[in-house]
Amino acid sequence: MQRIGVFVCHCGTNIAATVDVKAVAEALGHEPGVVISQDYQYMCSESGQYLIKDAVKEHSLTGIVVCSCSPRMHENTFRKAAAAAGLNPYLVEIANIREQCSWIHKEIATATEKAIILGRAAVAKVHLNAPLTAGESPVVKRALVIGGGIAGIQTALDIAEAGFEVDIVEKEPTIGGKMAQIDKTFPTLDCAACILTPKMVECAQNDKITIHSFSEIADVKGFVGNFTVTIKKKARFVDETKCTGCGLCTEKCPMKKVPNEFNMGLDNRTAVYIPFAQAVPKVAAIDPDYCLMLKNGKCGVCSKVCSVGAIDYKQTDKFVEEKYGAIVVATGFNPIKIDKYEEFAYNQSPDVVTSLELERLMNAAGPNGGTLLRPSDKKHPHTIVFVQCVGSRCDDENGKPYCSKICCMYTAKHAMLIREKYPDTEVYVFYIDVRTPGKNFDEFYRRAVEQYGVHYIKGMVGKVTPKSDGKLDVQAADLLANEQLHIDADMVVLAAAIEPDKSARPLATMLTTQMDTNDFFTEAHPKLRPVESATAGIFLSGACQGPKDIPETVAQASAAAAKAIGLLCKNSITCNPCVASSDELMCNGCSSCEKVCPYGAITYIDKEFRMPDKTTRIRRVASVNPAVCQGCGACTVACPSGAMDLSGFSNSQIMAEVDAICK
Amino acid sequence: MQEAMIKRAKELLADGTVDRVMGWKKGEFSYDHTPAVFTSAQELDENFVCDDFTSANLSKYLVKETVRDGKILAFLKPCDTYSFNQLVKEYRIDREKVYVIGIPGGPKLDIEKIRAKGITGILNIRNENYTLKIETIYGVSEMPFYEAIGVKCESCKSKKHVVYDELIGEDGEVLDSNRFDMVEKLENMTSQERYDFWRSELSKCIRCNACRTVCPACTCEKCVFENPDSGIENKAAADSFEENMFHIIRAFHVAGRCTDCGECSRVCPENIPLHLLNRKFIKDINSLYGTYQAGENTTDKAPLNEYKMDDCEASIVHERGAE
Amino acid sequence: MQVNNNNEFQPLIVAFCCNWCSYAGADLSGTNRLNYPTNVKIIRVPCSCRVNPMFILRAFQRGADGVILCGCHPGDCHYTSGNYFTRRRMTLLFSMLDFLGIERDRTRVEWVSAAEGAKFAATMNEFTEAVRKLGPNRRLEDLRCRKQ
Amino acid sequence: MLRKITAAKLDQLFEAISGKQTLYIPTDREDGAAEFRKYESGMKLSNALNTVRSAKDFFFPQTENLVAFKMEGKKIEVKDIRKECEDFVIFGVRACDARSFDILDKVYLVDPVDSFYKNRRDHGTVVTMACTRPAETCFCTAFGINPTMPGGDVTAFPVGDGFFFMANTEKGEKFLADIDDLLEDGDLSRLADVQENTRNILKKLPLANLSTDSFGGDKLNELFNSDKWAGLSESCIGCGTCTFVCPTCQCYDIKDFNTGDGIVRFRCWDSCMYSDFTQMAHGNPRVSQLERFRQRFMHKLVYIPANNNGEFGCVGCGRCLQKCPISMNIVKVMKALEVK
Repeated sequence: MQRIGVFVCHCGTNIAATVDVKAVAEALGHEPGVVISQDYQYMCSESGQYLIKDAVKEHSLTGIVVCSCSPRMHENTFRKAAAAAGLNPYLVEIANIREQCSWIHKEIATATEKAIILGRAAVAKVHLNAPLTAGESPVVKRALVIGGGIAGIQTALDIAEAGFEVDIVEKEPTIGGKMAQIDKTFPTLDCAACILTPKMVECAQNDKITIHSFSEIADVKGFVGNFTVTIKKKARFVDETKCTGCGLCTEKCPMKKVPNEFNMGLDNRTAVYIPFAQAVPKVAAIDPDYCLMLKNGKCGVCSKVCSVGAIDYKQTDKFVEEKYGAIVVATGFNPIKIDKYEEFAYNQSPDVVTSLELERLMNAAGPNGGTLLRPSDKKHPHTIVFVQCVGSRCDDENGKPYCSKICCMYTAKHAMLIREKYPDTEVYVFYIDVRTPGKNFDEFYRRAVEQYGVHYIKGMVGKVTPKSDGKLDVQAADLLANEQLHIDADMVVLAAAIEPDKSARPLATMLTTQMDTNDFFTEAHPKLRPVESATAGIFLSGACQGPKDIPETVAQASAAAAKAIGLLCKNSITCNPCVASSDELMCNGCSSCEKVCPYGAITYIDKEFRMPDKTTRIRRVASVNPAVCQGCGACTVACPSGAMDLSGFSNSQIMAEVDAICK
Repeated sequence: MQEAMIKRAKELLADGTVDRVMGWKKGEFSYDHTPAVFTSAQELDENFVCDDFTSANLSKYLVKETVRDGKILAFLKPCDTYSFNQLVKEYRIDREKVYVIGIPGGPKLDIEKIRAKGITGILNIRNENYTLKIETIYGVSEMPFYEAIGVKCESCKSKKHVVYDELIGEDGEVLDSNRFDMVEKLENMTSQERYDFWRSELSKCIRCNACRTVCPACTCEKCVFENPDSGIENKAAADSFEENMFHIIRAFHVAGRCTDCGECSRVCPENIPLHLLNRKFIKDINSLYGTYQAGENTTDKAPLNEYKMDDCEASIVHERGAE
Repeated sequence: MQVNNNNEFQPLIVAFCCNWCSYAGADLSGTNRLNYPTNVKIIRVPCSCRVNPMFILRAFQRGADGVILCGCHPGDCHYTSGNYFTRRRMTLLFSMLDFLGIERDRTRVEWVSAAEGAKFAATMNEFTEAVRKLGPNRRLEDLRCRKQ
Repeated sequence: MLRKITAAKLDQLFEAISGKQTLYIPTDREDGAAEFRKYESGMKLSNALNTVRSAKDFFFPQTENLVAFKMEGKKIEVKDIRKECEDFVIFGVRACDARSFDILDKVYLVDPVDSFYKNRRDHGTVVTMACTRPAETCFCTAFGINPTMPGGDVTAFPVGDGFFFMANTEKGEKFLADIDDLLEDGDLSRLADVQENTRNILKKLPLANLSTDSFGGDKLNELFNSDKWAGLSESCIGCGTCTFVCPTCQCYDIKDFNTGDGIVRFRCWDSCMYSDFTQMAHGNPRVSQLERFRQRFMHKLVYIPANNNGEFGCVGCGRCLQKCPISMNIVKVMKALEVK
C-alpha cells in the first residue's frame, strides 16, 4: 500500500496569488494513497525540505509529490531531500503548478482546478514509480582527440598536462592543421609558425601523447567512460619507426610534379614528401597516386637512397583498436570551394586567389619565399582588391547562411601587412559590414584604415573580368557613395566562407552526436554547456563547433580539455537510471529497437529460456546497456510487443497521468 | 502442379535435404484445406493438396517450425515469399532451416464468395475454362471463376517470388495492381462518410483475433492486447472505442512491416475489409517516404525505423485535399 | 470534455511535451506570463519519440478533445534523432485517424524550442480554439468514460 | 390446428410484433452474409440458412456489465447497474441454435443460477424456423436434432408461399394469440410435403453419417490421451473464431474497466483457444496450443455429455466449418478420433 506525501508550495505569492494552495492540498489529501498533504511558503527552502524529510520519517512515506515550480528547477533539490530522509530519490514527482499554471492563468478558480488536476496526475504517476538506482560504470583513463590542428594540439597538451594519456588522430601526415599554413596572426601580427611549432614539438615529445598521423576514425563503439575506437592508419609506405626525416628521399624523388597541398597547390612537391619543414611527426609519406614505383613498379629511388631502410612499398592500411574514456572532436574547418562563384573569375585567372592562398603567397616558407608576387607573371602587384563574405551570410545554395567570423579580421591583417611591406600597393576591401568584436580587434581594423590607408568600401563586387593586359577589371558598387566602380586590379583576394571539414559528418554519425544544418557539431547547451556535445563523454574543441579564430579556438580547446579531465579524474561515472529495459520474455528479437537507438545501446543476445510449455529454447532477445542508454524512449514505441519500457517514464506511468488528467 | 510438388517433396525427403514438408492437407470438402506438416511420402500421396483453395499463407507457421530441429520444405506462393522474407528479416524465421520452393500464385478462390451467391449444399467445385461448375445437393450451379476469387487475390501486387531455393513453374513479375483504389475512394469521402463506413465495418468485429493470429507480421511473443501490464489489454470490445483502438493499434504495429498478404481480410469471419487499414499505411508510406515494399528483401530499413531530415511534417495530414 | 458554469463547452487538451525543449518552452511562457487556456494540461516526456500512439488514443478514450505533441525542432533533438521518428510515426497515425473519420484538427504535432515561450503559448491558444470549434470528441471516445 | 401467414403479410407481422416489443430477425448484409438485427420498417427476412454469429448473443452477449464501483477520493461506492431486461422476440432461429439454448440453460440456469442470463431468457420469446435447405456443413442430425421440428417457443414452418406457426410453450401461445388476426388457415399437406422433402435432403448431406459413437462422457481417458491431438492441433493458429461463432461456447472472463472515476466490472466471452485462457496467479494449466485445442473438443464431446446424460455440447450448425481460418474443425476432429 502506497503512503504518499503531497507538499504544495506557495512560492511566496508566485503560486499562492493565483492558486488556492490550501484547496489544492486539501483536494489532493483525498486522493487514494495520500497520507499527508500540506502546503508551505517555500518548499525549496531549508525548512521546506525539512518538512519533507520529517514527513518521510513520521509517515513512512513511499512516495512524494511536490506541487511547485518546474521540475527543471527543483526536481534535484527534492530528490536530494528525499534521499537524505532515506527515501529513494526517484520516488519523487513534481507537479508544475507555477510555470505551467499560476503564472499563466489569472482566474483563481480555474487555476486552482488545474493545479489539482496536475497534482492528481503526479500522484497517479508516483503510485507507479519504482525506486531506481543509478548504476556505475568505470572510466578508461585515456582520451582521444580527433584532429591535430591547434584545437586538438591544445586539448591534448592540457589533458596530458593533467597526467592522462591522450591520443591524437590526424588524417594528414602531420599535425598542425590550418594554423600551420597561416603566415601571421591577428591582432598581434606575430608569426603563426613561431607559436604553433613549439606546441607541435611538445606533443611529439610528451610521453603521455601518442600521435596517430595519417590516420582516420573507422568506428566508434561504447559510451561515456568506455569508448572503443577503431583507428585506420593509412598506408604511408614509410616505416614511421625507422624514418628519421632526413629528407634525402624527397630530394631524389624523380616525380616532382605533385601539387603541393600545404601551399594550396601553388607549387609542387615530390611523390615522397614531408609536408613542411616543421612537420610532426617528421616522417615522409609516399603519395600512391603519383609514386612511379607504386603505380608502375619502376623506380625505387627513395628506397635506394634511404639509409635506414624505412621505405616499405608493401605497406597497407592498418586498423588498431583503442579504448578511451573521453573523446574530444577537433576536426576543424576548410574554406569552401568557390568554383561556383563564376562572377569572381577564380577559375579563369590565377591572380584571383583565396585568403588562405594569399597566406601561402606571403609566407616565407611559401612558393615565393615570402615575396608577394602575382601567381600569373610573378610580378609585384600594385593594386589588390579584397572581397569579403564570399559564400558567407549567403542565402543561395553555393554559400553558407552564417558569418564565417574570422574573415573581417584576417583581411584587415592581410591589408595591413601588404601596406606595411609594399607601401606602393593600393589595397581595396569590399565589405558588407566590418565585424570586429574581440579584444583589440576594432583598434586593429581602425589601424588598417587610418594608419595604413587601406580603402574600405562598403559594397559588393559584381564581377571580376580578366583583361587582355593581364589586369583584372573589378566591377563593384560603392553603396555609401551610391556609385558603380571599376578598379584595375593586379590581384583579387576572396575571403571564402569556412565550413566544417567533410570528415565531420560521418564522424558525428559514429559518435551519435548532433550536428546543425551546416554540419557544425551542436553543443549540449548553447550558453551553459558550449564545449560538450549532447552525447556524454564527447567534447567539442575549436572550429568543428562553429567558426572561431585562434584565441577562441585555444580557449575552447582548453575548456574541452578541462571537461575531459573532469571526466577522466573519476574512477567511475553515475549513470542516468531512467533508461530503457527489455522484458526478455516478451521480446521478439526483431531488432526494431536496435535500429532506432541513437546510441547503439541495444544489442541482441541469444539466451536460453524455459518456455511456458516447459521446453527450453534459445531465443534472440534485446539487451540494453544501461550505461549507454540515455533514456529517450524511441525504442519503446518501435517495439510492437511492448517488451521495451523506460524507467521513470514507463508506459503505465504515462498512461496513469493521462487517466488522471482526463478524469 | 500438385503432382510435381508431391514428386519434388518426396525427392527432397528421400535425399535428406529436408525432414518435413509444409503444405496443405485435403479437407472434408473440396474447399476446406488445412495447412499441415507432412513427414512421409505416404502422407504426401494421400493428403497433400494444392489447388484453387490453398490460399492460406504458410509463412507464419515457419516461425514455429524453425524453432525445431531439422530442415523443412515450404511451398510458398509469390505473396507468401514476401511474408517469409519479412520474418527472416525480423529474425523470426531461421532461413537456414527452410528449403523454399516457390510455386505459382493464385488467384485463389474464397468459398464465402460462392456462398454469397446463395449457392449451398456444395459437394464439388470444378473450374472449366474459368467457369466454376458447382455441384450441390440442389443441383449444379455455375458462376464465373473471377467472381469467386478471394479478397486477397482481387488486386494481386506481385507474381514474383522474392526468395526461393527453387521454383516449380515460372516466376512472374511485380504487378501494377490497383490495390489502392478503394483506399483512395475512401480518402475522397468526407470525414463523416469515412467515419460511418468504418463504424459500420468495425462494429461487426467480434474480436476473435483471427486477423491478428493469422497475420505474419503479428508474431509477438505476447500481444499487447493480451498483456495486462500493457494498459490496453482487452479481450472484447466493450465499447466502440475499443473496436477502433484494436484495429488502429494493430495496423500501426504492423505499419512498414505488413507485406499486404491479405490474410487478415481472408480470415475475418465478418468480412471486414481490414486490409484497407494496412494499405492505407502502405499508401502513405509510399507517397510520403518513397516506395517501400515490406518483405521485398531482408536488408532495407523499415520506414518507421528510419527517417530523412527533410521528411514532411505531420501537418501534411491537415493540408490534404478532401475534408 | 468539461462544461463550465455558463454551460459552455470547454475542450480538454492533453499536451505531451519533450523535456528538453517544449516543456522548457512551456516553462518560459510561464516565466514570461504569456497566457494560454487552463484547458491545456501538460505531460512531460523525455523526448517526443517516447509518445506511443497508445497514449494518444488513451487520452481520447478518457475524454480528451484534442491531443498535441510538442518536440524539439527537427535537427535539434536532444537525443539526435528522436523527433524524426516522432514525425513519421505521428504523420502516419494522424493520417490513419483521419482515414477512420476522426476529425483532423484534434491532433497536432508542433516543434517548440526551449526559447520559444511565445510560440508555445500561441500554439496552445490556437490549438485550443481549433478544438473548441470542433466541439466535444464523440468519434473516438469511450462512452463508459463520459462524465455524467 | 396450425395457422399460417402468407408471405405477403410478413412485413405486417414484423410491424405488429415490433410495435409491442423489440424484434430481431436475420437479415442480409451488403457483404451477402446474414446477421440478426433489430427490426426496422422495410427490413427483409434473410433467406440464408444461418447467421454469422449465432443467436446465443441474445441471452449471453459478448460483453455484459455486472457491477460498477464509483470512486471519489478514497471512498468507494458499489453500484448495482443491473437493469430489468425488456421483452423481446427473436424470429427465425434455426434448430441448431434453438438447441444451443438448452445447452446454455444447463450451465446458466442450474444452481447457482446466472441471474443475468435468466433475466434475458425470461424476457425473450424464441420463434424458430424449420430448415428446408440445409448446407453441406450441417450435421445437427448427428446430435439428434431434427431441423424440421426446431422447437423454441413458437416454430415457423416455411411452405413456399408463407409460414405455418406452431406454439410449443405458453409464451409461444400468447405470442401467436397476439398476432392471430394476421394469420389464416392453410393447406397442411403442403407442410408435410416440405418436411418430407427436407428429410430426404438431410439423408443426402455429406455429413449425414457422422457418428458420435466414439464420444461421450465415458470416453475420457482414451480420448484425452489420444496421440492424434498433436497432428490435429498443429495448424491451429489459436484465434477465437470457432468459439465466438459457436452457439454453445459459454466461457467468459470477468474484467474490470477503469473509467477514470470508477470501475465497471463486466464479463466478456473468452476462448479456450487463447493462450491466457484459465490463466491463474500460479500460471496456466494449459500451456500449449495442443492442450487448449484439445480442451475445446473434449468439452463439447466428453465433458458436457459426462455431466448432462450424454447430451453433446455441439449442435452441428457448421459455423466453425465455414469460418475457421485454417479449416480445422470439430468434424475433422471427430473423424480423426473415431474408433472404427
